[in-house]
Amino acid sequence: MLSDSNTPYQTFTNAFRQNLPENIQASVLERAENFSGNNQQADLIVTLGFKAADWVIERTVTPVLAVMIPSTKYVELLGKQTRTRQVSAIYIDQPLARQVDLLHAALPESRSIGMLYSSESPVNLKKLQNELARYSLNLVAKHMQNEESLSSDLEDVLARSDVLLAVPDSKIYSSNNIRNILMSSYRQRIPLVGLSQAYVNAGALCAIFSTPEQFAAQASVMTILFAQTLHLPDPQSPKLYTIAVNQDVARSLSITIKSTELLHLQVEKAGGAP
Amino acid sequence: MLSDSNTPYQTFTNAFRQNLPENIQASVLERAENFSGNNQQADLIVTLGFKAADWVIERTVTPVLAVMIPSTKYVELLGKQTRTRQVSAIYIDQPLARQVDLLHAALPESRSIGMLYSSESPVNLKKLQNELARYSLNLVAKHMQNEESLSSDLEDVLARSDVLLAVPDSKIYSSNNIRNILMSSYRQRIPLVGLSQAYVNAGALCAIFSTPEQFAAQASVMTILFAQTLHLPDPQSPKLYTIAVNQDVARSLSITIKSTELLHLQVEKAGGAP
Amino acid sequence: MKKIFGLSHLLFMAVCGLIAQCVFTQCTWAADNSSEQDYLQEFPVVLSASRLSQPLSEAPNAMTVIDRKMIEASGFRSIPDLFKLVPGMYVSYYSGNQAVVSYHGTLSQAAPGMQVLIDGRSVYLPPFNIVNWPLLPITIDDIERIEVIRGPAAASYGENSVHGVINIITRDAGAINGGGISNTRGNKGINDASVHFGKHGEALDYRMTLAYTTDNGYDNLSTPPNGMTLSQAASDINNSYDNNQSRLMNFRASWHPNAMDDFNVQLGFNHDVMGVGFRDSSLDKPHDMPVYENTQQFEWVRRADNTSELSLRYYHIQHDTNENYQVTATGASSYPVSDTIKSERNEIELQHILRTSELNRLVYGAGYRQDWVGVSSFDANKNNLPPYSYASSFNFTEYRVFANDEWRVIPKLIINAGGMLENDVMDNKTFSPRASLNYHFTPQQTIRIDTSVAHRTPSLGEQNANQADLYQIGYLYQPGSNTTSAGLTPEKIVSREIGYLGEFKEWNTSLDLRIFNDQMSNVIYPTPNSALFQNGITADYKGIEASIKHLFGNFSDLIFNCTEEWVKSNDVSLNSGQFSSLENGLPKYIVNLLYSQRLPNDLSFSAAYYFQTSMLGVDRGPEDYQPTHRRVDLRLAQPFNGPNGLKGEISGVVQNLFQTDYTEYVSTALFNRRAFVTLSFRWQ
Amino acid sequence: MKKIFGLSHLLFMAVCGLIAQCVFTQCTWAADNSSEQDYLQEFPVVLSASRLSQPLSEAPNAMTVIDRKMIEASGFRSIPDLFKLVPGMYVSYYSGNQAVVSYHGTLSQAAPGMQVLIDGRSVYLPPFNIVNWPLLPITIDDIERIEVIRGPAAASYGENSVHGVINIITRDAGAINGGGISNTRGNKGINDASVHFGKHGEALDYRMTLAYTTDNGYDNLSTPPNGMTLSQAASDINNSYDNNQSRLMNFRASWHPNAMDDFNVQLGFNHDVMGVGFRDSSLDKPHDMPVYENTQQFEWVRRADNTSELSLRYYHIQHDTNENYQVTATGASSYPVSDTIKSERNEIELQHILRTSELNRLVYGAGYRQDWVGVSSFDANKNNLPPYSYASSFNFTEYRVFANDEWRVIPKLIINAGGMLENDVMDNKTFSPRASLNYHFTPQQTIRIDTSVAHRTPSLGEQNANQADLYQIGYLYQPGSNTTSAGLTPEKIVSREIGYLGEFKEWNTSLDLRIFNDQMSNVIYPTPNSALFQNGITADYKGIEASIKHLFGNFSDLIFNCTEEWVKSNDVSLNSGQFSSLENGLPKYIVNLLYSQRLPNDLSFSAAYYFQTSMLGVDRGPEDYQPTHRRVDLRLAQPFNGPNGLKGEISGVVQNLFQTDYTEYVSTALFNRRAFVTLSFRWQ
Repeated sequence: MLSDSNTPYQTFTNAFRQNLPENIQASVLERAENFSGNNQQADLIVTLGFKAADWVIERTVTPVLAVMIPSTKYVELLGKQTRTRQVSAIYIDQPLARQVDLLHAALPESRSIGMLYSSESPVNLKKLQNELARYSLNLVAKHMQNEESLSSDLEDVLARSDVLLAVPDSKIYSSNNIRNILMSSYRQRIPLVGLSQAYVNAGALCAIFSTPEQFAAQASVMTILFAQTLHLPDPQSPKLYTIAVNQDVARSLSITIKSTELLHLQVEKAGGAP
Repeated sequence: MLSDSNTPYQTFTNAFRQNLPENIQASVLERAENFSGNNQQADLIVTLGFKAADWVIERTVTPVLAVMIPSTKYVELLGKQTRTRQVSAIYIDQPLARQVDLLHAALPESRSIGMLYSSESPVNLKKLQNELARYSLNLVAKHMQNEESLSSDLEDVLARSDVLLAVPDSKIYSSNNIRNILMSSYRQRIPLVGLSQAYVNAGALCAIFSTPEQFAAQASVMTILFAQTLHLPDPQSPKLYTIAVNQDVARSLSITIKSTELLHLQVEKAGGAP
Repeated sequence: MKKIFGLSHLLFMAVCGLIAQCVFTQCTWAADNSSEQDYLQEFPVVLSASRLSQPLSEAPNAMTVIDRKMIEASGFRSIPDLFKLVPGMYVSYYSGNQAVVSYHGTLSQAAPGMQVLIDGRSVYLPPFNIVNWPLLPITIDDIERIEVIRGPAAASYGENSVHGVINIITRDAGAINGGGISNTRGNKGINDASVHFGKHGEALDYRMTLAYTTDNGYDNLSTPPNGMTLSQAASDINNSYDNNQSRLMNFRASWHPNAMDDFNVQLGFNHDVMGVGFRDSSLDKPHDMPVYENTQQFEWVRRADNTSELSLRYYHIQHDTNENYQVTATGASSYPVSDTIKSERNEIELQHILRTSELNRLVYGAGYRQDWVGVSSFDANKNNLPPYSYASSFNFTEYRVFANDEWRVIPKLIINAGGMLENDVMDNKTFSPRASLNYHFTPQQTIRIDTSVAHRTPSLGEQNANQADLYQIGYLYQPGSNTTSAGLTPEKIVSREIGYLGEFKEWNTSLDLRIFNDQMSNVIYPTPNSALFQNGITADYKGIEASIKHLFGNFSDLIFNCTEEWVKSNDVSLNSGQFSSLENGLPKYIVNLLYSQRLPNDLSFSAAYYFQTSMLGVDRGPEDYQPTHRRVDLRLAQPFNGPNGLKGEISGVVQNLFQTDYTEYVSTALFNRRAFVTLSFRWQ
Repeated sequence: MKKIFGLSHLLFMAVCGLIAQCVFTQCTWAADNSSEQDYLQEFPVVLSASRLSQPLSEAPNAMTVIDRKMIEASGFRSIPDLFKLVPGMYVSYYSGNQAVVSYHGTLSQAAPGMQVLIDGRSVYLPPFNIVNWPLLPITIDDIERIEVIRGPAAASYGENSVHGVINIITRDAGAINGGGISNTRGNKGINDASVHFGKHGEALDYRMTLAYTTDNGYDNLSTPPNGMTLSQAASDINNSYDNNQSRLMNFRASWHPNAMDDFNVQLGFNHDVMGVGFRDSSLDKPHDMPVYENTQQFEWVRRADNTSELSLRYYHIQHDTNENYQVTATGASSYPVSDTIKSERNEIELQHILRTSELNRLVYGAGYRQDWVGVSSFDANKNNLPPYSYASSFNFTEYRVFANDEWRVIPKLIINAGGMLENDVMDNKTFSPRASLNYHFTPQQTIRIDTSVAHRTPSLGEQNANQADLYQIGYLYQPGSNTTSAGLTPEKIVSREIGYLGEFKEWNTSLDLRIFNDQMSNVIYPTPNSALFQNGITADYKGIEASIKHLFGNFSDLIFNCTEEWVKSNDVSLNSGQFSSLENGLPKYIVNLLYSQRLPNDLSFSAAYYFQTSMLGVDRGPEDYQPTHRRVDLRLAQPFNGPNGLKGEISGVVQNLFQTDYTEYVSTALFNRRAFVTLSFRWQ
């Protein structure tokens, strides 16, 4: 039971500590607000999430490894530092190409990829279109003006698409809206491709994402590397990832979906990772 | 419940069929004995396990993909064919290097790797020694003369090793012997590194292996490739693999083991795969 | 071990202030709007087991789904008509406001063999165990989807699902965000208006419909029916008055305060005024019969991850019918009578859907129901009129437990096994089991074999009524309190079927084929020349049904259903020719076809064709013979953008385009061509 | 969709004849010896929850594990001595064959506060609720491991674990494949011989031990003890006769017909001849007291995957003691008496270990126990001697339910909560709860906080005995049937502790530190100048214990334990100076140290040092004062290869190397230097 109520942060922290060799002494500061640059003797600061990274980067010259931050926010983060120091990151988002590889592997007969986005969505339509073009897929993107127009915008997208691709925008994909989005798309028999296990549990057909344990593994590798060389590697996308499928939804939509293992192999082979 | 009593063969068959596109027509012959080369119109025969491969290879000129056969048996298989045709395989065994990578990743402080083998064990000691040398590990290998000497041979190995590495030899690692092997090694506080989930469930510390679903994914990729090109790729080791850890055993032996994700990443990075 | 690392101290830091708060409490992540939350947020389980429709190839029964697209394409105004789109369904009308919806032809105009559920609420009601279609407090536009089970399914849907189950699922509380208004005008007095609006909020969704529908019912015969002279017709055939006017309201709200719990409320009200009586009758002259129905339903659903779904449902339905008419005492002059029927139902049901493993799903539950019926007649002086009323009110209780297990033995083999144990209103204990096997011999080809048993409890009318009166539902039911059919036991059906479902993707076609054999026994029938009912008829139904769906490109599709059915029964020997026969009461062939096409500029066109071979209702005489009939309906709809961002649509429907004026269940119900136009607007 | 593949037909084939057979049945794969089976075979769960020892840092109690390596290094011949290796344990001897093993110093020579289990079988037996160590049907070499819980643990180990639990785990049935023979010779009459052999087969493992041990017990005093003149000593101090000779056998078999089930049988038998009586007594002259113990234990364990382990255990223990001695009636001459005590125990226990999630483990169960005691005395004419016997035999039953939940809240925080509900032999209902919290603030550093409650039921002796006789266990217990201490209630302990466990890998050192406060209340004591017992003593124990393990390279290691403890009690005011006091009965410091070294040529050397400050047993007079004592033991062992592939070992042990001739619990038990040599061979 607890594993469900465990927060991803805790899971990360636990896995990360489990992974570190004993001679690396690690302190955990649970509230970034408690951090002030002066009293810390750390050789490396690992931050989890954007807020912690954002807080720390302005207050210290210690090297920082920012884990689980959106790739689109990394440059913003770099811009905030007043003095230069080593900074690196592990992005929370899967590379676009990898997401498109999954789309194609999971739903090879889909032609039109629907997407609803808002002005806050961290999505590069041009880049997405290029990735989709690899498989001759076309993008049906709709800009959601405001929350009130969600239903009509969604219906518009669904009417023209074979599949709906979620974007990391909790203005659209909030736990309040997810009910309506999933019910509407299900009504139209259009599957949703989500961004996490939570999406799949809620009713998305499938998702590609990295678990906190996977982020922790990558962060530990980078930390150990830093401990040996005192150099941080370049910011990276998640190296390990998980594919989840909701078989109940697949069956109900009469979609024959491949095993997660084959999807994994196909995504791996497509090599969408940068 | 059933998933447990499901045989690996069934699991493979189901996953394999799920993975094939609709335009590949697949028949399943559940008993290889029912196969005779004449009455089959197949373009490709996929066999599961050594017996099926062995039976078929002598009776047909259709290309054969032999899945889940030990790599040491592949040459034997090729030697049996009377007429040449395309043959390829997916080996059931993990590459030695990958196993050694796991050993090192999971138990970095181990120096002496114990191994009990019999004259039937498909193990190349020289090659294993070379792989172990990459991490300056030394091999404590003991040849078990007969089943009666198992206990004393095992005690001898355990006395000189930090970890016991299982070999795929059901003469030694039978369900009758596993009780004594695990109890003895546990008594000496020496962890066993196994070859499958079953080992880990029984009490091995960890194992690296491929699941039937993972074999099925790889077999489907090869089949689809064959359908497109009519050429079979070269025989391959498993591409996807799973690492399992028995946390209860780790705790009881006071071994701090890394997360399976980090082990995966480290094994991947070590690149032990051929 | 040597210290080989240069790192002496590592500081690890999590996002501000979250971990500490959340170690022991569950917490949502949405509160923090830092951007990784877009990936880490938790969601409720939306498409849970009860919300996901089972694909036909995995259902343990033959099933037809009528979705919104079909509903719209059909052009139908009234709910019973929709079942014309189901293979093998007989849909007819006793009068414009009294539909007969049955499977396996007719048993009586009450069509007692179908269980009808609206969102799990049974509207198959005492005292006569019929569904009073015009009284349902929903409009055709409130329906999201209808699942019709062809065959008994007591294990899943409870009692009285002898011939089949109609499972009406109304639109979700969150389905509408905004509003709409619609008006339909046509000939035959057709005038429908409706307003609907709804809103989905953070934790509360609701929607509401207010509607008014009216029509003048069926046309009246002007020429004598089959084999009658004009003079015979003049004395025997009454021209019925069957206007209908209904004012209904429904409200549905869903409150989901957290990710796990859903509280649903449904309220419904219908004030229906049915036209009853006959134009050429001196006693039962055309008059209005007002009926009030109100219903309340409360439901709590708890979805814990994807493995468990617990629901508790309570509902209450109340019917009040009042009728004033003239009656003639033997040899005396007529005097006015005021009849009242009140009936109420309370039911509570608990159901648990549990995924016990990746491969096994168990549904089990229990239900308790209480029905109350009170009927009374008064004369003008408010004196009770005992011969026409029950002696007192009746209170029945029943309860049941049920379970069904779906076991996916291997991915291509699904076994369902289950049953319902029922203690019915008459204290009969019946067990209705079901077992089925679905085998996907390829992912697109499925064979289904299933067998099931179901029971139907005798209705109050059958137990305590004078059958001579019972069949006159032209006016208010008049069960006689002085007659009791003792010793009635439940009817039983044993059903066996083999189904085939194929998807032929290359041809964009799917095929649903079914051969069945349903053996009914212990069927209740009116004892000839007596006021009583008794068990005794056995009937052996065999048939074949096919349903084909075909897509022509992206813009048009076709649904084609056809049925051939036979019955063998001992009924003729038992009823002494007093009535028609089961064999005559069954149309041998039923064919229907629905074609839809999307034309340029979003114009949509659809055409439907309904065909049914000749028959005669079991409880009807030769004057009500229904010859083979054919009917073609057309619909054309054009959406447009209205003022102020309104979305408009105008549509026109012609029913029975070729004016094949056919008669329905009784020959006084004549259906000729009618047409209507609908203008609707919706906003957000 | 276009057909883009060139493949028209694929034939897929599985290994011969396996799939078809196994669709609906479980089948093993071992039958097929094709080589991929090496990877696919199924195994039973071997290292299941009950077989895995809990790491100290996760245990809910302070725990010391004595493993085989320590047992061997200690050089001890008898089991009670082993507890000298546990921090805070007081191990002493009333005579060579009557050990006192207690924690928190002494309460009486019966040391009633410890629960002692052998493979789950309680050997803490009525009528006096003591453990008769020489009677246990096992040798020190049969022991695989001993887990000593320091503190109450009723939630896990059942009743009477007031001060702690000694959990002896004997070697598994499959631990020996082959045989061995061993002989030990030394001074003080030491002569031990044993044979053991075993075999592990496909489905059946067994092992057996036959042993004979004998020694002449402790030395006798030749000089007057503490503060006594020689003449006082001559009249008050008796020199005891404490030879011991035991012939024992044990057999253990495990039958595991399939991967899930284990059936275990243990049989034990001991014919022990204890020397009792005193050399300088004219009445109770030295004589032999024969005791027969036999025990049978049956156990069924079902391990279903890694999540569930169900065990059902039944055992039976029987004791028969016979003694003939002289007794003097008041003012008369002595006459011979024959005393008999028979006692029997039957117990059945069901336990289920269930991993409810990856993070939570629940252990729960229930037990039922029946004890029977019969005591009788006869004179030479076989007449009953009522004053010295119970009036009749006693039959007691008790039952209990218990549960403990281990919840890994997060990987570094483990919470244990549990309790036992017991209905004891006196029909007292007690609840003994426990809660603990283990926090790994790093993987190597753990803080444990725990609190628990336990109860001790008054023994039959305390209820129905004359305390004046009771304490003379120099010869057979003589409870008086004419005295009953009414209204006794269970003793209670409330224990609180804070523990710290640290692993300092850089220094190859681990530290186990503990501060505790155990509050005993309701403690039973002999009413001064009366034959009765009563509740009333309270005692507050506080202490600190440290246990350090250090490795010097790969070849030598050191274990160092030390304890300091205080007690405050009202006992002195209650016992009116009739006895010593709890404070005097507690050695303030106990230190012990075990150093082992592996020398070249597999020669192994070990040295032990035991230190204990002065004390005086609670129920002893000043003549039994134990001064601070120190003892050093040495062991040297050399394995060699014998003829015919035999593996041999010769070892020598010197106990009390420096001849610090100290006295034990009573001053007549004098321990001086002794030495013995063991030669053993084993084969396979």
